[in-house]
Order: sequence, then structure tokens, then C-alpha cells
Amino acid sequence: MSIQLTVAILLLLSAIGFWMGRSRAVAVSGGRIASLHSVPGYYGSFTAIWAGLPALLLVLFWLVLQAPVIEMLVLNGMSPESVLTWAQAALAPTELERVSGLVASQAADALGETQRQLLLINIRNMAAGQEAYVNPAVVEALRPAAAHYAELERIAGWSVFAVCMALAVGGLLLTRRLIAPRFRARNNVERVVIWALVVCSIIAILTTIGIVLSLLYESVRFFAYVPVTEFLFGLHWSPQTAIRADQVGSSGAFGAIPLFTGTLLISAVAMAVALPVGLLSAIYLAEYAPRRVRSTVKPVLEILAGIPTVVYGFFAILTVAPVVRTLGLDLGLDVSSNSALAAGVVMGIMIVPFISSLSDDVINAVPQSLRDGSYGLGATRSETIRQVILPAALPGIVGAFLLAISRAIGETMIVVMAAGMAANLTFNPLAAVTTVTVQIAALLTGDQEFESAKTLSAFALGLVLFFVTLVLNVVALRVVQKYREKYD
Amino acid sequence: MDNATLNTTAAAATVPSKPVKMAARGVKVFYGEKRALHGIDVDIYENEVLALIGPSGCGKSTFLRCLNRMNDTIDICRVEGLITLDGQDIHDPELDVVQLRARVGMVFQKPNPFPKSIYDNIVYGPRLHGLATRKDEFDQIVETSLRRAGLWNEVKDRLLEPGTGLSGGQQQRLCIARAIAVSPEVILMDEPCSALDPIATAHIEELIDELRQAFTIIIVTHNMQQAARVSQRTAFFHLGDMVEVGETEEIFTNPRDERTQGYITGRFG
Amino acid sequence: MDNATLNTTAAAATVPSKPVKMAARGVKVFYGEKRALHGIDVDIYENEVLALIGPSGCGKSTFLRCLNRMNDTIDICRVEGLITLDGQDIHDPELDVVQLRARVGMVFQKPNPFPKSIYDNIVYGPRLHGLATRKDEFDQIVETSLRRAGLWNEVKDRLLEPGTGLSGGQQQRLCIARAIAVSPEVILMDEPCSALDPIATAHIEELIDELRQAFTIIIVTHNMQQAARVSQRTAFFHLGDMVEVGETEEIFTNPRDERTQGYITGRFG
Amino acid sequence: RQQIRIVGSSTVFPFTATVVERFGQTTSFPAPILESTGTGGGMRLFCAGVGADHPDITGASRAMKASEFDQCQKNGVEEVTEIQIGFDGIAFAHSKAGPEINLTKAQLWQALAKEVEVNGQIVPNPHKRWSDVDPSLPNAPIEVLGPPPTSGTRDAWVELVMDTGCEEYPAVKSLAAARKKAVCQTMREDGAFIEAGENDNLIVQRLEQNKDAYGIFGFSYLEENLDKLKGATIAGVTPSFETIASGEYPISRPLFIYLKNAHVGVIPGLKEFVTEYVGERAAGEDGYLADKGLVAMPAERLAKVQETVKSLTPMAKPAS
Amino acid sequence: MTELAEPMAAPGSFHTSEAAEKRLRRRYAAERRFKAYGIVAIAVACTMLVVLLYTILHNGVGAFTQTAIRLEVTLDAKTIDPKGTGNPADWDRAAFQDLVQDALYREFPDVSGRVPKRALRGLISPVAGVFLYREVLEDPSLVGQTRQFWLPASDDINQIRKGRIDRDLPESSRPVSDEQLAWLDRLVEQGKATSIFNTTFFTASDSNYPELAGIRGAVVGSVYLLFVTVILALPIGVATAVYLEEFAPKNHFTDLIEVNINNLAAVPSIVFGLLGLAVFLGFLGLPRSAPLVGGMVIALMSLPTIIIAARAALKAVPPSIREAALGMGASRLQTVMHHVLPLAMPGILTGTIIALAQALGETAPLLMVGMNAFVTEPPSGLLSSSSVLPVQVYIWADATERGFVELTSAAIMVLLAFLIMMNGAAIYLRKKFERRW
Ligand SMILES: Nc1ncnc2c1ncn2[C@@H]1O[C@H](COP(=O)(O)OP(=O)(O)OP(=O)(O)O)[C@@H](O)[C@H]1O
Ligand SMILES: Nc1ncnc2c1ncn2[C@@H]1O[C@H](COP(=O)(O)OP(=O)(O)OP(=O)(O)O)[C@@H](O)[C@H]1O
Ligand SMILES: [Mg+2]
Ligand SMILES: [Mg+2]
Ligand SMILES: O=P([O-])([O-])[O-]
Repeated sequence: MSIQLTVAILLLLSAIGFWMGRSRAVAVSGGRIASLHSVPGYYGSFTAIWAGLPALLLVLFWLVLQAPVIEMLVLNGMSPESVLTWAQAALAPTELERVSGLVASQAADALGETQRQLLLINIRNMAAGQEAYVNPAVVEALRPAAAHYAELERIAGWSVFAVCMALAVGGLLLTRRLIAPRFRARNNVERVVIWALVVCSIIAILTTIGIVLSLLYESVRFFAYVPVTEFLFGLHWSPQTAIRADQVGSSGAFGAIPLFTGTLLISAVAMAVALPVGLLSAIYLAEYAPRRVRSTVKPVLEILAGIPTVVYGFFAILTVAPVVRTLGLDLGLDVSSNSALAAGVVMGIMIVPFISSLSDDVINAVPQSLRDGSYGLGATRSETIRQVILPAALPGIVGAFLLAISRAIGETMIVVMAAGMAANLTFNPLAAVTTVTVQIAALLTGDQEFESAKTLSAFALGLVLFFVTLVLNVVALRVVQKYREKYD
Repeated sequence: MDNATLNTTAAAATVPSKPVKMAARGVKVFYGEKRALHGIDVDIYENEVLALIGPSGCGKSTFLRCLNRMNDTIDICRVEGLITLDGQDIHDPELDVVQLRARVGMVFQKPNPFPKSIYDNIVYGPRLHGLATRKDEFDQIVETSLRRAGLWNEVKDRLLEPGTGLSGGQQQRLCIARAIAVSPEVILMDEPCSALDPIATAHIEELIDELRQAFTIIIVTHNMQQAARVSQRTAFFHLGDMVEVGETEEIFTNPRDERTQGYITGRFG
Repeated sequence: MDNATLNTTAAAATVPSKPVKMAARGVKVFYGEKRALHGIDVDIYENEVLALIGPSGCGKSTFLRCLNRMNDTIDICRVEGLITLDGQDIHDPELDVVQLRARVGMVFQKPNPFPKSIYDNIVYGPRLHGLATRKDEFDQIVETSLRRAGLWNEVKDRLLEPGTGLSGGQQQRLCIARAIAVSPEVILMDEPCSALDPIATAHIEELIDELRQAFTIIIVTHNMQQAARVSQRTAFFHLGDMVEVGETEEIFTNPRDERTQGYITGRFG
Repeated sequence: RQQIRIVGSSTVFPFTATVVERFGQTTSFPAPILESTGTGGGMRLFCAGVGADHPDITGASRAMKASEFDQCQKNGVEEVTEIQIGFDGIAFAHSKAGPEINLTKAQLWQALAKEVEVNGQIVPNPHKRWSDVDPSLPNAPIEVLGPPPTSGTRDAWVELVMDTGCEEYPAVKSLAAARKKAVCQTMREDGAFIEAGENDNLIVQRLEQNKDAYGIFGFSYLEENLDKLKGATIAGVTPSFETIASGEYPISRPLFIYLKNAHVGVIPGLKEFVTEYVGERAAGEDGYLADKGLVAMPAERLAKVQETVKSLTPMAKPAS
Repeated sequence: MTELAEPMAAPGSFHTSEAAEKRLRRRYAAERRFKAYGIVAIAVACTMLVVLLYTILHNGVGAFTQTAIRLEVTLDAKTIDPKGTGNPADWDRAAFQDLVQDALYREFPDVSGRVPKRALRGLISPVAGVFLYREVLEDPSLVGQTRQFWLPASDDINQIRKGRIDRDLPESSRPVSDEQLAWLDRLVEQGKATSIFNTTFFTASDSNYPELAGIRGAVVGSVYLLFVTVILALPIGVATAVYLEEFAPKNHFTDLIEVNINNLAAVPSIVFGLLGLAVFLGFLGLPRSAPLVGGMVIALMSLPTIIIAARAALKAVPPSIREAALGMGASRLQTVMHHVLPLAMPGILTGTIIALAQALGETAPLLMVGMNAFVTEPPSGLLSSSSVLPVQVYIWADATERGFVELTSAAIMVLLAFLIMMNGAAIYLRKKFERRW
């Protein structure tokens, strides 16, 4: 009995349950539907839930447990000879020696975990009828085990089927007894639905916990190599040199300050582009532009936010960086071809719609009464905007600004492609710098060492990043909330 | 606009006692396709309080907003007809709308102080129009305006606190002070008390009575008792028409039109 | 809830002519820390129209919403005291709130038809409560309800058009039709005419008068003339207290409390 | 799982990918799944264990390190076959518009190291222009785009150029081992050497726009862009298939793939795949990998590798 | 209020004065300046967009055509089907390339010798045999016949033909020799070499050979990935939004959820990659490179965006509708299901589409879970290895062959087309269902 079929039958039973519950409700109402507590459909749903849900949960649970149990049974049931035959064909001589010594007594236990894995792959392939993929030398030896495997799978399938059916029918009978005109079917069904909603909203929390835990776990290991203070306050970042045996512990190799300053620098450049462009665009769109212009320009600007960051990366490195460099050289400035400026400018362009859309919203949220008040006193539009609307919308704009910054700080692909890896401690936008995200991507996708501080440092950086955005967000949220209270 | 001046004078001739401050002739207003006012003719005399009453949606606010061209800010709104201020067409390109609004101030239904300090609320207008330049001049303006609005004693110690922190009635008086700080000639008030409690309302009503000495005031109200208390003349609007206008006493005791009658006796609205 | 039943009966004893439909005893309502009602006691008789009047913010709506537990939907709102419907405590866990609301219907200030067809607007309630199952039964309900609401003739040809496409007054009558389609026993109306024009208002007032034959109606209004026109009894609220309740005639001509007097003569509000 | 899984070096990636594609096209086995993880990342996945969840082959642009070998052993990956597939030259190239240039390793070290020897002293690198390094070189600013430390190409560059280049200076030679290593291997960070990311093609495209800039990348990229770029002559030898294969060109390194013996016979097609990889048709001098820019091994070396593959001789623990 | 006696400028005198007029002119100048700033800002943003799009277009159009060479191939049955079973499964697939080469040698009978022949082979794609095989597979009756076939030229020839490699360069510095150029010119003259529309780009998956590479696998991978994302993120996101907006009591727990969601919306995408690596691959042991895993990571990533958009849409449904339904005796859940949710749906969908459009372009977190696999076939299911469009772009950008430069831009164009389509759909939805209450 395959799981799919079981699930299908369960769903069918559930549907039948719905129908049964419904007609039962109609029956007990004696034709006066209004005398029922709930509409008949709810009695149906109630029955359907009890018929289907527990059994489906069981199936889910079963799916997780079934494979390990069956594998254990199959391996333990194998005869020593067949294990030995397999080992002779598949294992290296050194391993074989060890195995054959033990095999007489406890066949499968003699195998190490990895060898079991291999043996199981073969058995599974055979059980699935794909003998062609198995070494012909062991096919015969494994045949009984494969048969056993298939048999167990069959038994498991049938037993889960039987248990499910019992649960489902039990649910049906139980709920049938419960159905009475006074029975609050709707409330019961709604309770289940609302619990489902709660479970969904907990996923957000689980995600956060997952992120924090997976970052924390590795970070703690990292801090066993490198002290926290050194990581947070060190002025020198060069993770690569530190892996060489003779340089481990050379002070400052994991000082993340240059990364922080680099991130700050690039974000600052980005904001210097995005803030004026975004804010002014928002003001123009919200206060000046005719409706038609607004409804075309706004989506066009939003395209900027939708363009994949890889594309921006190309744009930065192949189009903007050379322009910046040529301009700089013409002005007699020494511009690195990986300048923070180029990456920042492009990132700024990407962020424009975040600022413009959010600001547009907050500007629109400024109550019309304030505009009226200002116009009524004889102010021009720009005076009203600058002196009344912007101050009133300021908290909201600050909120937008903070969200945009956290976006800039977290942006990866643009900087990976355009900003480079040089961890320079500088605030010169014409120089090359690197950012936290670049380092994470580089450390994890590049040449990794086992268990090295170098690889683990990526997680520590991720943790820092997480907390920085957390703080920015909490601040932004506070600011926006304060703003909200004022006008609601 | 000779024609306009002529007309206005002609209309004024019937009540020769007072000079005409503003006048409307055949004012029609459209919101998109929909006509909200069907041709309003009315004269407003200097230093009087004119009350506009009428059931909800009859166009009182619309008319009021025509008088300082606040309707310009509504995209779909179109105004036809002639409105004059001191005999000059307010739609005349010579007369700037910003200037017009400085001369014809406005107070709204819901108090709408700017989210700034009380002081800044008051000096906002004067600073815009360059009524003063020095700090002490501004201080002077703030004090005078708040005194005239009867708010000085209540707020003089907290001029730098936000205006939004005041109570509703105080906020409304702040808005009035803000409006008179730019020395307007006419003040328009659109249901200035409807968001206020009885005590604050009484305060404002007293204030209106005093402001009448210096300004021409047009007030929209849905409260007939209020209209009776504060105004010298009353205009009754109904479904976009001005049904009648006259001395307040007369309108309330002896209306000529039966719709006015019906409204005043509470048959509808 | 023997106690409740007892009390109600006791109160009803003073006006023995009519059976008590709903009763409130010591109803206090809090919004967070703020107390909006300070203990209201009132009986509402079957097949009467009770008008609740009083200045803005005095708690009329709050009280009305207690009667079908609409206040449950406001998180910070807490209700104390006893309210009974046909002698049964409406907070009794035995009585499902959904059932309560089916028995005590509500019409709101602003007409709020669902953005669905007129037909669907009407059948929503009956379908929800399983009042009918067959198409012809629903058709029947739709027709009866619309007829009772005086809307049938105007909309019978466009039952499938959206309810939001009707005029304000029609929308409000649609909402009334929707409310009576579930055959409630009591209908609560919170300023049902304040968003309407005079003609629509007159329509609704007539309707209320007719509905009184079959339902108990409680109506909040800020319009005293309206209260006088449609209600048999009137309750005057002031700052969270019910100052007095009695025959409408008497309240308007001979109020016992001076606050009532002040309000009715237009001294505040 | 029925497909072969391959991870590893980005340098080896295009070659493996070509074999994968051919293998998928010409045999009935399903096409293997290939993922570029970098040499180290590949080793990490490869050595994580035996079984369906772990890759069968990893590519490497350097030999497996002892620490990696130990990790493999620890996780039960006991038998691993080391298979060399060819050589990769590292080009030092620049725009065609630039001047011809002929460099020695010592000059490269002088130009690119963080600290250099000037007049017998170890000082922070003062050279701003090539002519500062050696008057015979062009008077142009030093600007070199190179791979980041996470790449195998960088490792090879440091080992083959920097480490040997510095040896020519007596003051460096006399340093203590640790210090010497640091001086020799540390690239300068003042902007003259730019870590330009893992993407070699981007370096190539950027060289086009800046005629003073030089790039360090795999020879195959140079070979593919000969219309725009030219390779600098190192120690008198220009990079080409011939000079690299013969070992004349001094900056070249062997490329490897590592095979998990335990999976042979379990994962279908594994042995066939490796056999194809080192077969004449692929890795031979005229093979399709050569078309892709792989520098083929000399015939006798190839024959040896083919032998190893046939017998699946496991490798011994590397020395370092 | 005796303050009325206070001196004050005579009404009206000031506002019509000369000084006021002058001041007014200055104020209007400032007004015009301010408005101009706004226009400039928008112009800057739009210009950047245009430049960006132009660069891509300029680089990418070339990829849609390809040079093909017409060869007369003899489909020798013995070579193709050495076992003689007639069953295509037994064909020697490697032999097709030899057939192509033989045809080429026959086209140029005067070329002989190992080195010149090698150069001649350089004209035609090294994987031309694959094309031939596919055509023959479609019509096995061709075996044994001699037919004309249009087969792709090699990448270098293709680049020369498109002018991307300058043919006037000295021979040593271009990949195509003078000899090869002459052959090519001869073929062009005879009409045996021409540009054709590059259908392969749309029908093939990744390849090492630009003439054989296409986006199909990546597109299918992206579709699978988005499918997983939608299946997971939409219901969970909507359920969460509904719970928070309509049911949740205001307490610390829901505050926590709220802060969390807002925070997650701003967490760098790469951190989600780390999470996926640790949880889905490490803990749950799901396979690398699978659209399922990528979709799960992206779902987690776009969940907050969807929740926030959905909450905004739910908030926009006026409370009067809720009150109406509650007043009719609907339970809260019924109110939500019957009225609020259907009314909020357009808004929710708009938000979701925008979140998905962003998800579609996401690269960094996918690299962490191994979505940068080289797979030559579209994935057959949610668990089979696959690439996605943005990652395909990223991979091609690093490919050695010149042909990939334009393929990269072409793939970007396809990606952008998807994005603009999705954004367009969102705007359409927003427009269509825009509602005034
Ligand atoms: N911005 C607008 N767009 C479209 N129609 C409008 C607008 N403002 C007002 N109207 C319409 O114009 C008519 C007159 O409205 P107005 O606000 O002037 O009435 P009112 O007499 O002030 O009513 P109230 O006492 O309710 O304030 C009404 O029918 C109203 O619906
Ligand atoms: N949701 C709420 N939260 C907090 N306070 C509320 C809320 N609703 C009403 N109140 C307060 O309770 C008091 C009574 O309000 P209610 O709405 O009952 O007055 P009302 O008599 O209906 O006034 P109106 O005539 O303006 O409708 C008021 O002070 C009001 O501010
Ligand atoms: Mg109005
Ligand atoms: Mg109310
Ligand atoms: O990917 P690498 O070959 O540079 O390690």
C-alpha cells in the first residue's frame, strides 16, 4: 500500500465524512435547519476534520520514522555470508580484513556506518528493481535482503494504511455520535482553523530562531579561535593569511572594523544617491505630478527595485565603474577601478524605489487638513511641502530611510561583483573597500578549510549583520509607530 | 472687470448702509461631471458675520472654499462665475492666489495646527509673507494674535510646546490666531465648532463676535442656534442653491421660502 | 440568572402595559482605563421605538453596541453589568454571540452594503443562519425583506446589480432589509440617517414607524426632531450617564433634568 | 540517487562540465550533476562522508592537503583516487593597446608584494609605477586585477610567482622562516593590486577598458580573448599551449579530480565517467578539453593516469 | 477680551504692497526651483534605468541569431547504427560528429593534412553532431540517406560573423586564422553560411558550448522554484496576516511576531542562504541544488514581504464591512472568509507578485544551497538538480567562451522580461481592483 494511495483514500474518507456529517445534521434537525446551532456544512466540516486530520498527521510522522526502522531490520536480518560476499566485492582490502573478522557473529554490526550506507544503496536499488545499477558480483548475494526490504516496505505500507483507516473510521463514528442540534460545530471547526492560523504565524518566529541558532552555533565556535573583542574591534581583516600554520594568531587578522567601515562607506554613498533622488521623486510624484504621470512613473521606478542584483553588479562593474574612473582621472584624482563610489552609486539607484515608494506613502498619509491649513494661510506648494509636509512626514521618512539602509547593508551581489575584496580601513569613496556581505559570500563559496576560523568567521559576520538590521528595524519601527499615533 | 464692479455696486445699493467686501455672481461649481452649486449670487458686507446654513451636502463648504480659491487644490473641481474681493475678480491673473489666501484666511472644521510649536504655528504665515523680519516683531505678532484669539493667557508660558498638545478648543483658537496673524481682511470658517465640546464652542462664539470688529467673517454651521447667536446675516443653502439670504433675525423668525421654514423647524436635515 | 429575570420583571412592573424585551442593569463600559458608561439601567419594551439622544461622545453608540455585544470586537473594550434579552443574560455562555446578533440586528450610521449584488446582500444572513435552503425560499425572503424596507419597487429589476451602486438612502434601506431578512427581534440603529439627504431621511423615518409593528427598535440620533418624530420613548444620555428616560412627549415638553432641558433648547451640543 | 554528483574547483569546472555534457550526450547514463564550489568547498563536501548524500568526485586546482585527507579518513572516506587531468597556466595579461612587456618573477614580486626589499632593507612597497620597479619597464602606474584569496588561482600565483620571486633577494632569504613567508606571500593592499572577485571573465572585460591594468587569471580566458588581450612574457616565455605543456612557461599548475572509490559500483556510471575524462578523446592533446583551454599532459603522463584510473589505486596521505 | 485694541497692521494694506509683490516673485522662483529638483530627480532615476536597459539590450540582441553552415551529410547507416538493430537507443551518438566532419571535408576536398583539417574543423561547432543526432532521431528514416543540414558554426566563427571579433586584426591575435576566414567567406558567398534565429537559446538548457546553450533548464528551474515558493509562502503568509490582523489579541507574543516579521523583511538575503544551508541541507538532509530547497529558502525570504503586503491589504478593507457582517451574526472567521479576505485578495496578490518578482531575481542565497549546478537538462521534478535564471546569468558571466558574453545579456533580458511582466500583472491587478470605499 503506497503512502500516496493511503493519503488519497484518507482524503476520500474525509470527503465522505463531510457529506455524512452534513446529512446527519439535517436529519437530527428534523427538517428545521434553523434549529441547528450551526449551518449543516459545519457539521460536515467537523466530521471531515476528525476523519482526516489525525490520520494525516500520523502519516506524516510515519514518513519520518519508516525508513530508518526498515533499514535497521533489513541489515540485521542479513546472513553473514551475503554481507561478506558484498564486502569482498565492494570494499577495499584493508577494510575487508576488519569486516571479515567480525562478520561471522554479527553481520551488519560489523560494518561501519559508511559501509552500511553503501550496502543500503545497493539493496534499495535492487528492491526498486534496478539491478542494472548494481555490481553483478553481488546481485545474487543481496537478493534475499532486497526481497526482505521490499517485503518490509509492503508490510509497513499496509500497517500504516490499516491504522489510518482505523483512526479515520473512529473519527467518523465519534463525531457522528456528537452531532446534535445543540452541538456547536461551527465553533469547533473555527477553533481548528484558528489554530492553523496561529501555527502559520509562528513560522516567522521559527525562522528567526533558526537564523539566530544556526548563526550563533557556528559563531560560538569561531569565538573559540578568535576573541570577540578582537573580532569586533580589530583593525585588520585578512582571513586568508591566518589559515597558514605559521600565521595563526597573528594579531588583527580577524578584526572586522575595516569591513564595518567599508559597509558603512558603501551604504553612505548609496544613501547619498538614493535619499535625494528618492525623496525628491516622491515629493514630485505625491504633490506635483498629474495623476497620469504618477501612475506611469511610479511603476517605472519600481522596476528599478525588481531588477536582479546580479544585473546591477554587471552594470556597476562594466558601465559605471569605468565612467567613474575616467571622470576621476580627468579631474586628477586617483580612483581605484573597484571604487566604493561605483558600487555605492549603483546600489543607490537600486534603493531609490524603496525610498520613493515608502516616502510617497508617508507623504500621502499626511492629512489633507494640514495642507489645507497651509494653503489657507497663503503658502505656495513648495513652502507647504518644505515647512509643513516634510516635517510632519519626517518620522515616516526616517523610517523609510532606515529600512533602505538595512537593505543597503544587506545587499550582496552588487558589492561582490563591483566592490572587491580589499579590506581597506578608509573613508575615501574613491578607494576600494569590502563589505560584510562580500566576505560572507566569499568565505563560504570560495576555498574553504575544515573547521577553520576563516570559514566560521562568515557566520560571525552574519550574526553581526543580523543584529545590525535588527537594531535598525526596531528603531525604524519605533519611529514609524510614533508617527502613526500622531495622525490616527 | 468693470462689469463686475458695476454689478456689485448695484447689488449693494439695496442695502446701502455697509460697503461690500466680497461678492459672488452666478457661481457654479462642478466636481467632475457633477454640479455642486447651481449659481450663487450673494454680497458679503464689511465687518459682518454671515452664516451659511443648510442640510448636509447642500454645498456650503463648497461655496466657502470658492471664496479663497481653496477649490483649486481639488483636481476635479471647476468653478464658474464671478467672485470679487474689494471689487476685484479673484480669478483675475493679476491677483495672485497666494496673495488672495493671505487676504482671505480660513479656519477649518477640524482644528489642524501644524505639528510644530505654538509659536511656530503663529509665525508661519507672517514669515511666509514677510510681514516681519526681526525676532521682536515676530514676538509681537504672536502675542497680539494669541491675545485676540483669547488664548494668550492659557499658553503664554508654553509657547514652545507643540500646538498639537493643546485641547480641541484651544487648538481651534490657535488656528484662528494663526489665521489672523497674517492680517487677513476676510476670515472663512467651515463648521469651526463641530468638533468641539459645548464650553469650547461658547468660547469660540464669543471670539467671533469680537473679531467682527476688525474682520469680515463667513461661517458655515449646521447648528441653527449657533447661526442665530453669532451672525448678523444668514444664507440658507439647499441642494446647491442659495434659497434665501437676509438678516438672521428675519430668516429665523420669518423665512420667506418654505424650504427654509421646513429646515429651521426641523422637518428635515 | 434568576436574579436577572427577577430584576427585569420588577422594573417592568412600573410600566405594566408592555412586556420587557431587553433590559440593562448597571451597565458600565470601559475603553481601556477610560470609563465610557457609568452604569445604565433601562428597560426596552416590545414593539416600541426607543430613541437615544445626547451630545456627541456621551456614550449613545457605546450603549447601543452593548446590546448585541458588538463591543466584543473592540479589544480594549470591557463591559460590566447585566443585559438581558427576553430575560436571558446575553453574556451567558449558553447563548452564542452569533445567535444573539441574529436576534438583535444592527443598522449603522453609514450605509455599509457588502460589495456584492443586492440579492446576495439580502440572502447573506439567512444563508449564514440556515434560515432557508432552497432557491425559491431565498427568493421569497429577498422579496419580503425588500418590500418591508420599501425598496422592492425601486430595485426589483436589478437585484443582481451591486448594492454599492445604489444611492445613499437606498443603500441604507438595503441595510435595513438585510437586517430584517434574518427575522431579528430587536433592531439597533446608530444614527441611520445622518449620512442621508432629507428625502431619504423621511423615507427611513416612515419605515421605522412601520417596522415597529413587528420589531423592537432602538435608535440613536443626534437630531431631536427626528427623535420626536419616530420614537415612543426617549432616553437622554450625558457624559456616560443616562440622565433620564421616558415618554418622548414628556422628555421634549417637560424634561425633569435641567441638563436635558439645556440640551433640548440648544444650549449646548 | 542515480546521477553522479561532482563538486569542486571553479577552475576545473568548465572542463568537468564539458566531460559531463559529452558523457550525457553519448552514453545512456544520466548526466552527472556538477556544482562549482571552489576547491576547498568541494573538499569539504567530498570528505563529509560516504553514501548517497555525498558527492562522488571533487575537482581541485591544487593537490589535496594533508588536513583534508585526514578529514576524509575521519569521515570514512578511506580510499580516494587522485587523478591529474592536465595543467592550467596562469596568465598575466593586459589590453592589446598596452605596450609589450617582459617581466621576471622577481619584478612581479617587487611590484605586487606588500613589503619589498629596497637597497637591502625590507620596506613597505614604495613602487607606484612599473618604472619604479625597473627603469626598463614602462612608465605606467601599477594596477593589477587578481583573484581573491579564496581562489585556487591565487594560491598558485603566490606559490609559483611570489614565493620564488622573493628568493632572489638576499635580505629576504636571510629572514626567519615565518617572517620570510609573510614577506614573500603577502600581496600589497594599497590599491595597486586589486582583488577583483572570483569571476575571471569580469577581469577580462575590465582590462579592455583600462589599458594600464593587468589581470591574473587562467590561461584559457586569455586564449579565448586574444583579440583584445595579450599575455605578458614571464622570464622570456610567452604563455601558449606549447610552452605550458612543456613546462617552459613558469606559472602553471596541475589540475586534479578526486574520486571516491567506495562509490564505484554503487553509483551507476562512475567508473565510465572517469575513464572518459582521462580518455584520449577528452584529455588527449587533440581532445575536446584542449579546445576548452586545458593544457594537456604529455602522452606518457596521461598513460600513467589512465593506468591509475583503471586500477583505482588509492592515494597516500599527502605530505602537506 | 479687550486685546482688540492692540495695534496691528491695517488689514489688506500689506498684502497688496510693492514689497509683498517683490517677495512674491522670489517665492515663485523658489517654487519653480523646487519643482525642477523633483523633475531632475525623476529624470536621473529614469535615465539610469534607460542606460541600464540599453546596455543589456545592446549586448544581448546578438544572442538571438546564430551562424549556421549548410552541409551535405551522408547518414551512413553502418556508422550510426553499428549493431544494426535499427533501434535509436543503440546508435553510436558520438559518431554523428564524425559524420559532420566528413561532410565538411567533402565540402573542401582540397584541404588535406592533419593541421589544415583541424583548422577546417574549427569552422563547425564541436557539438554540431548533437544537432544532427536530434534531427535524425526525430525522423529515423533519414538513416542511410544523404541530406542537407543547417548546422551551427563554431563560436569563434559566430563571433567573427557578428563583428564581435574584429576580422581586421592581425592573424595572431584573433582566434580565426586567415585560412579559416577565406573558407568562411567562400561558404557565405555560396549561400552555405548564414545567420538564423537562435531557437536553441529557448529550447536547450545549460551547456559548455555557447551554440548549444539555452535558458530552458533555468526557466523551468525558476518556475519550479517559484511554484514551491508560492505554494508555501502564499498560504502561510496570508494565514499569518489574517491571524495578526483579524484575530490576534494585542499582547507581547503578537508584538514579538510583529517585530520579527518586520525584521525578517530586512534581513540580508544571504543570511537566509545560511539558514537554508544549516537547516534544510544540514539538519533535514534535503538534496543540494534542488528547486524544493531553493524554493523553501526563497519562501522564507519572501514570507515577510507577503505578510506585510497582505496586512496592508486587510487593513484597507473598511471596518464598516466587518461591522456589517458581524452585525448580521457572522462569526469573526466567517466575516474574514466571506468578506474581508475576498476584498483584500487583489491587494494580497499584488504584494505577492511583487515579492515573487524579487524572489525571481535572487541569487546570493541560492548559491549557498547549491543552485549553481551545471545541469544540461531541465529538472524533472522538485528534487532533481537545477539552476535558476539569475544564477544561470551568474554562471555564464564566468564562462570562458566569448559567445557567453552575449548569452549572459540575453538571459538577463529574459529575466527582465519576466520581471516586467510580473510587475505589469501587479499593476494591472492594482488598477483593476482599486476600490474607493
Ligand atoms: N472633493 C469632492 N469631490 C466630489 N464631490 C464633492 C467633493 N466635495 C464635495 N462634493 C460634493 O459636493 C456637494 C456639496 O458638498 P459640500 O461639502 O459643499 O456640502 P456641505 O454643505 O458642506 O455639507 P456638510 O454639511 O456635510 O459639510 C456634495 O454633494 C458632495 O458630495
Ligand atoms: N473604540 C474606542 N476606543 C476608545 N474610546 C472610545 C472608543 N469608542 C468610543 N470611545 C469613547 O467613548 C465615549 C463614548 O463614545 P460614543 O461613540 O459611545 O459616543 P456617542 O454618544 O455615540 O457620540 P457620537 O454622537 O459622536 O456618535 C467617547 O468619549 C469616546 O471617545
Ligand atoms: Mg461641509
Ligand atoms: Mg455615535
Ligand atoms: O575554484 P578554484 O579553482 O579557484 O579553487
